Amino acid sequence: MAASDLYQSSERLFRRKQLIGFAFPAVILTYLVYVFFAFDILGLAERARWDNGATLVRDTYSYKTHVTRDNRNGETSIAVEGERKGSYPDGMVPPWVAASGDTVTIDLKDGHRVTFLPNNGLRYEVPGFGVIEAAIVNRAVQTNLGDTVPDWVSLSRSRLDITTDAGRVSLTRNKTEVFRYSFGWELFFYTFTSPYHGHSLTDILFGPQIDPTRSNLIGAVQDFWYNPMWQHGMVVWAMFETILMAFLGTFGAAIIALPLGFMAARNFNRIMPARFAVRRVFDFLRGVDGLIWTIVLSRAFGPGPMTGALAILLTDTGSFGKMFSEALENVDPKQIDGVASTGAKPLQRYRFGVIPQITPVLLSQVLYYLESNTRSATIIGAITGGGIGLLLTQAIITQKDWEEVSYYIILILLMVMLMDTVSGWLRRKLIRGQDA
Amino acid sequence: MLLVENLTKSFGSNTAVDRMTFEVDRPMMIGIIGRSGAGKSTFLRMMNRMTPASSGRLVFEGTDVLQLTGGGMRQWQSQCAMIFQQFNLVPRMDVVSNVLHGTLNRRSTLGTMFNLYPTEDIHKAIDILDRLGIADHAAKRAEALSGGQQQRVAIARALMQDPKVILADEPIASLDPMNAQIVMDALRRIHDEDGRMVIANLHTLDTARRYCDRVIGMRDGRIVFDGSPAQLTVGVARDIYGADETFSESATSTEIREHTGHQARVPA
Amino acid sequence: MLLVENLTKSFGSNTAVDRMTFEVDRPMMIGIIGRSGAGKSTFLRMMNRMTPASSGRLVFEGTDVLQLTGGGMRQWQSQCAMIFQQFNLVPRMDVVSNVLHGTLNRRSTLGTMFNLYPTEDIHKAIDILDRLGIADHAAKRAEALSGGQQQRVAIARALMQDPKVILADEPIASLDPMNAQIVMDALRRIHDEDGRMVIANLHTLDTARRYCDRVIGMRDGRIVFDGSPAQLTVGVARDIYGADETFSESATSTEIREHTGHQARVPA
Amino acid sequence: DSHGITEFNIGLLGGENAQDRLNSNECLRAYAEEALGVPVKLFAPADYNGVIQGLLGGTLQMSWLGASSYAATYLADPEAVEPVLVKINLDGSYGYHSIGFARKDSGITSLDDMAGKTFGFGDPNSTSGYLIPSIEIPMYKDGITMESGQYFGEVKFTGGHEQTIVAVNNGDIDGGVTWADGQGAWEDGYNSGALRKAVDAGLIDMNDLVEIWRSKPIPEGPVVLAKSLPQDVKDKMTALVDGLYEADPDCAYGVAAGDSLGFDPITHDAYVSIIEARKAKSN
Amino acid sequence: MSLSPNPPHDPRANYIQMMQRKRLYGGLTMAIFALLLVSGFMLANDRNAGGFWSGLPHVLDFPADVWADAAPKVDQLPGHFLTFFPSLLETINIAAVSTLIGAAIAVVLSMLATRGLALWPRAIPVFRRAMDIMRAMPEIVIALVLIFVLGGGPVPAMIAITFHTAGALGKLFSEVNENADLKPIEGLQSVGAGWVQRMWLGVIPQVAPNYFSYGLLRFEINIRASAILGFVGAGGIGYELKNAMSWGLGKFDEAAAIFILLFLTIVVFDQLSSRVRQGLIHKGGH
Ligand SMILES: Nc1ncnc2c1ncn2[C@@H]1O[C@H](COP(=O)(O)OP(=O)(O)OP(=O)(O)O)[C@@H](O)[C@H]1O
Ligand SMILES: Nc1ncnc2c1ncn2[C@@H]1O[C@H](COP(=O)(O)OP(=O)(O)OP(=O)(O)O)[C@@H](O)[C@H]1O
Ligand SMILES: [Mg+2]
Ligand SMILES: [Mg+2]
Ligand SMILES: O=P([O-])([O-])[O-]
Repeated sequence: MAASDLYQSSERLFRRKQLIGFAFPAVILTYLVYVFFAFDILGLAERARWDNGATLVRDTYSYKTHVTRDNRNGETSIAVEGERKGSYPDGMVPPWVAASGDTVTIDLKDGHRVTFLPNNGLRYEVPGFGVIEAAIVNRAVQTNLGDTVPDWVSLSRSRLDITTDAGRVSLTRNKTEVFRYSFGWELFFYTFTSPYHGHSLTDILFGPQIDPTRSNLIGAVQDFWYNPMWQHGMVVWAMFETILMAFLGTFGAAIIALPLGFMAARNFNRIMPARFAVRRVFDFLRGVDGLIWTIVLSRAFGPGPMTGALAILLTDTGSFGKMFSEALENVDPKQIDGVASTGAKPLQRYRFGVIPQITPVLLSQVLYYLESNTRSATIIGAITGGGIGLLLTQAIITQKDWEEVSYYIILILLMVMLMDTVSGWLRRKLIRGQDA
Repeated sequence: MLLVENLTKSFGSNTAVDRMTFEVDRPMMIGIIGRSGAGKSTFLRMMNRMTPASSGRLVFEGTDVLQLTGGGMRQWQSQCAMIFQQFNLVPRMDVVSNVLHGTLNRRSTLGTMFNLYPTEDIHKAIDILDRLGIADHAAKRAEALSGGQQQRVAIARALMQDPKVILADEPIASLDPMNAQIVMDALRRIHDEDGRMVIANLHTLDTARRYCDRVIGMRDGRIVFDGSPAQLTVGVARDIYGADETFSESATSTEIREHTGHQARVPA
Repeated sequence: MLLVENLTKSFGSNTAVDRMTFEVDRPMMIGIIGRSGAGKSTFLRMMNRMTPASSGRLVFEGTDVLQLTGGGMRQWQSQCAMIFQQFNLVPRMDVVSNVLHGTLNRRSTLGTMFNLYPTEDIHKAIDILDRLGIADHAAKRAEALSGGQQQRVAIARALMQDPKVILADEPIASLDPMNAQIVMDALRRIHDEDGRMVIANLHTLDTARRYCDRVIGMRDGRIVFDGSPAQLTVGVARDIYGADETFSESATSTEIREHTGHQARVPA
Repeated sequence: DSHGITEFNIGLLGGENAQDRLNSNECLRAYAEEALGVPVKLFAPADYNGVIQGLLGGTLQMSWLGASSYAATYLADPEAVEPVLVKINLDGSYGYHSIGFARKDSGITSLDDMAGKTFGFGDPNSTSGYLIPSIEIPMYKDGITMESGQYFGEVKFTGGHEQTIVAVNNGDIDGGVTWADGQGAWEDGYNSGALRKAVDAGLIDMNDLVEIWRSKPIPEGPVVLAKSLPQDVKDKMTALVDGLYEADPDCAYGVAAGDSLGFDPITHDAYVSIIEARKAKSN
Repeated sequence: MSLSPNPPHDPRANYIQMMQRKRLYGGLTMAIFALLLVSGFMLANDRNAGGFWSGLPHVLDFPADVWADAAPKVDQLPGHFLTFFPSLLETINIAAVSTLIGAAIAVVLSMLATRGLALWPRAIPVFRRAMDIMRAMPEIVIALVLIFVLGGGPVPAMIAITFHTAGALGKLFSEVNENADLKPIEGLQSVGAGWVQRMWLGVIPQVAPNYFSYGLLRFEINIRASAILGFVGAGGIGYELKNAMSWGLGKFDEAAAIFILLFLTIVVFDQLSSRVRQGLIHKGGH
């Protein structure tokens, strides 16, 4: 070939490669642009509520304590997160609250100070701004702000809302409320109702008996387990239920799918229509997602972990059935021949000619699914009413207990990673050391 | 004791074994030779009932084994052990378990499902392994053994069946010359000591000549030679293999002779 | 122009290259010999900066290349082409693309990702392939070529870098004698015609003697010989290889002589 | 005394954190176990439908439903459950309202301004979040329908009361409906209802929102029992819940989700109109 | 003739001993497993509202209800198909975009996490952990949190699935990378090619078929995931299905139509991807 021909053919080659090189990303880019508009990403950026995001993030590492004065009877109550379960018992106040007569002073951080004055009055010293005074006069909110209301204050006839970096204050006819933010997950170990609240671990383990009716260890564990705010006991049960669903579903499916896999494998079932039927059953079980199975089954079995486990079982029977039958179609016929030549009965042929060959493959697939089903069980639990998934989705949907949400997320991550580790360990252990 | 009569096997239009007929009156060691595709394997598989015959009879001690079905057929299989070129063991199971597979036909299905074998069977299996010189490997997985060792495990499994006939389909084709000799010696010894009939497909003439009492040559499914090893001249061999004058036996020899230079040429 | 001074490389407690020192004043073809593990590859990899040196200096035209980092280092790599025993081409890509990889350092990352090479580069690549006699294979995938052809593609890639130095790590060890000769001839021609310095690790003495202007012998990481090919006597070779009297050069020769019987013994 | 039953399962309708729901009703569970002498369990499915399916399948024996959820159960199987009790508000009534609302800064003050805008329902099985507004809003004036792209630009389900409130507050949707008792001050989010909870949680500032529509009173949903239960079980459970407010006000607070005057008897007849409404909305 | 360092004493006793030990361990493992399975089953049964055995005869009640409601309205099915097709498209789009972007992230992550390829070898454990966490995170968690910030619609689902996909594919890709031949990469390194060039020209051509095959499998999984996320408010066909299913009697015809649409989609993509993967594997030769 002449050099000029070579030049030309190479240039052609590169033009083609460049074309492909550009066409491929171009197609993807075009698609992404289409989706960009179909999903209205621009509008999304406008709609996104970053302040919600900030609330969420702040809530995950901090908690707020509500100091509330009922403006009808003048009584003041203090409660963590404003929940009954987090109420300070009578006579107990946090160190940043000082009460004298009708006046209650609340020390928010950084020099912010709120005072509940008599006659439903309110005084808020904002460093660098001044003092805001407000009161309910003639069933309406009156303030000293005049016409220049800063944008961190929301004011109407019946409501005043002040939001600063240090906290939040709101005043209405019915009540005056101050929210003070603090770092951490308060009452994570004990609520105020527990005698162990405020005691250190060494106190509990080595100190004098705190609750006369119970030994320290038992009492401390009990009160932690039944902590009414965090309900650790229920959470642990929920995690256990989730793992249980995954475990029962995965292994139940494996046990059912094994014989069905034989029926769907070309080399073990010569009857084409039967094979076809079994395969379509697998496709159906798999195609109807676990979530839909959950709904279908919840009529017959009601809410609970069994329903979730059965839903996983049905879907995975489909997946395993397909995988097992493929594995079976790849078995080495020599081993079966070898066993068959001794006059072994059909079951014995399967037991010794087939099972030892496919166990490593099957086991590794099943164990791999165990981990992924822990995730599925979390989702399925959110629908059928069981497990950590329900707790999580509910906590998210009510959109206030973000610290619980992060607690659950951390637990779920740990749970899934644990299952991943366990299944990986079992996979290595069993497949190496396992003998038929 | 064995009568093969007009035994035929067709795969579609292709006749793999064509009216094969011969008779054996006492346990002996028979070698079947013939080039690839001649029908050697098909014959053994028909005899072991792994492949159904198209027509003909195969009478062993008065019974037409081709007529057997179900349990009867499996019982015949257990009396007629098979040894394969690729050993066909269960590689992930230990050697003794593989040998014990030889007893499957005699034992209840349920017991064997859980690997429950009588202790005397286990002892017997180990004794057989000992006899074949591989008792030390008893607890290893079959896949951990060399080819020659695996083939001896396969022979042990066959012996475990306590068979009247041992069929061996190119038992040494996957082995190096050293192991080939060990395996063939073992088969011969079994014949000599236990008096079992051995029928072996072989792809090397000298092996057939050296180890067999009778040699059957096949070509295109038909028997073209049937006689003693001594009658197996180079001319006859050329006939069987359809080879021309360039045919030289040594090209396929597996025997370990003094002039080791040939070893490198042994087909793998 | 090249000064290597106390160049040392340790892997843990194992010193692969030990205070290596030599100087080269003009472009020449240098062969490095020594037995396996002597540190030949490690030296070349340090020179090309693929393996970091432990200590010492390696000054080329006034710059200590061991001090270069980032872009400067990559630029040095582009001036100091490397040819590997296993060719190290991208097997699924066509030959011209592989040759054009020699220009990667000069071109923008994005452009190269979309195969945007200047036309003159493409022409130059073809010219180089033509010079090495494999222009006809330009459009084929590298993996479709024979070993010798692949090595010539690797040389073409090196030439495409327009390097001042070509390092070749046992460039002919994977090749049959016929191809080995073609490849060594090509390297020598490049040296002669373009005046590039060539440093080649070689495992055969006669190759070193025949093609190199200077031979460096290494043993256990140290230089134990440095001289002209003529000085490389059998005694010296025995020293380098730590061999005893049974050492015979012809056992490792790759030269194609009349008595072709030796060919079969060329190490693979 | 096992009454011929071996267990008793109570379903808890959504709307609150599952954990809190289980917790608030724990006392009821304990009382029921004591009264019936069989194990009693609480179940808190994620949505209204979970409880409905449980009642229909007979795996749940008792629940406090919404009116529309009761209608759904009744329509699917009239023999499944019977209403026995209803919660009484502090003022003695047993109704509440569906409240339409929007952001104040959107300039929307009534349904008239919602033309072409996005409107949000809650759960399809909610009375106030879907059924009643879907019927009453089209009666507001001629030309309003609840089909996307007709009067409203888009009509969608947010999934629940809380989600509707957040969606309106975020501006995801322009207006939505949720429930409130309609008593007390708007700024507080009324005395009770989903708005109040959101205010209490610090999620919204009522000053940012306006009411744009309000339904006629909606009957509070019934506490239902499985019809198949033995009569004495029904009687015992009815008496238990009926007397809960008197016996243990704290427990009643938890079970009734806030201050109330406890529970009073009610019958199927109170929900006939809701059932008709639901039938009208089916295909 | 044994050359083993510890000469055999009695092969019989040895073997029987080993067999008994193995049988004991095997039996113990099986017993523990069976015990776990049975007790787990009983526990789940106990904590469920309805029992397994009492529920079994009623398994078909729900489908029967759906059938009874939908069968008479079968003529409306084509209309429903048309109505819900845009939602289906949205679901598929979510899956496709998250697979594309997730795979792109996974490619980079996996290379950063593979020995021999990594740009910063010391940071390999960091990237590995990161992928583990991304993979462990169920999509629903991220989606729900994002819905709070971004509002409902496809984007939270897309981000959630992308995140999980990046982790899941990253792990698989890095397994593929481990088997990549390092020689071409060294070759490229020797000419002074940068990291991106080495990866793009040296690694990608080797691993692309395997990447593609795993990517397709993920796409199929992601279609399900995006349908499921619709259940919690992330739009698409799942949202429609949940609404129709929740309403129950009276709208089961819609539920059936949506279900058929979704089911067919899943099956079609499932078959398609397994065909293409088969082809890839056979063509690729490994
Ligand atoms: N299962 C089968 N289906 C179709 N044809 C077959 C089958 N088994 C064997 N054959 C054919 O039957 C003929 C005889 O085959 P057989 O395996 O018996 O030959 P062989 O003598 O054992 O050859 P080799 O030395 O290669 O093992 C061949 O033509 C073969 O192609
Ligand atoms: N990456 C590495 N890590 C640890 N030790 C290494 C490494 N690379 C090389 N070595 C050691 O350094 C010494 C020199 O190796 P090198 O590859 O340079 O020898 P060589 O002369 O090229 O030998 P060969 O002819 O086998 O290629 C050897 O002992 C080798 O084991
Ligand atoms: Mg054969
Ligand atoms: Mg080397
Ligand atoms: O049925 P609701 O309680 O949501 O109105």
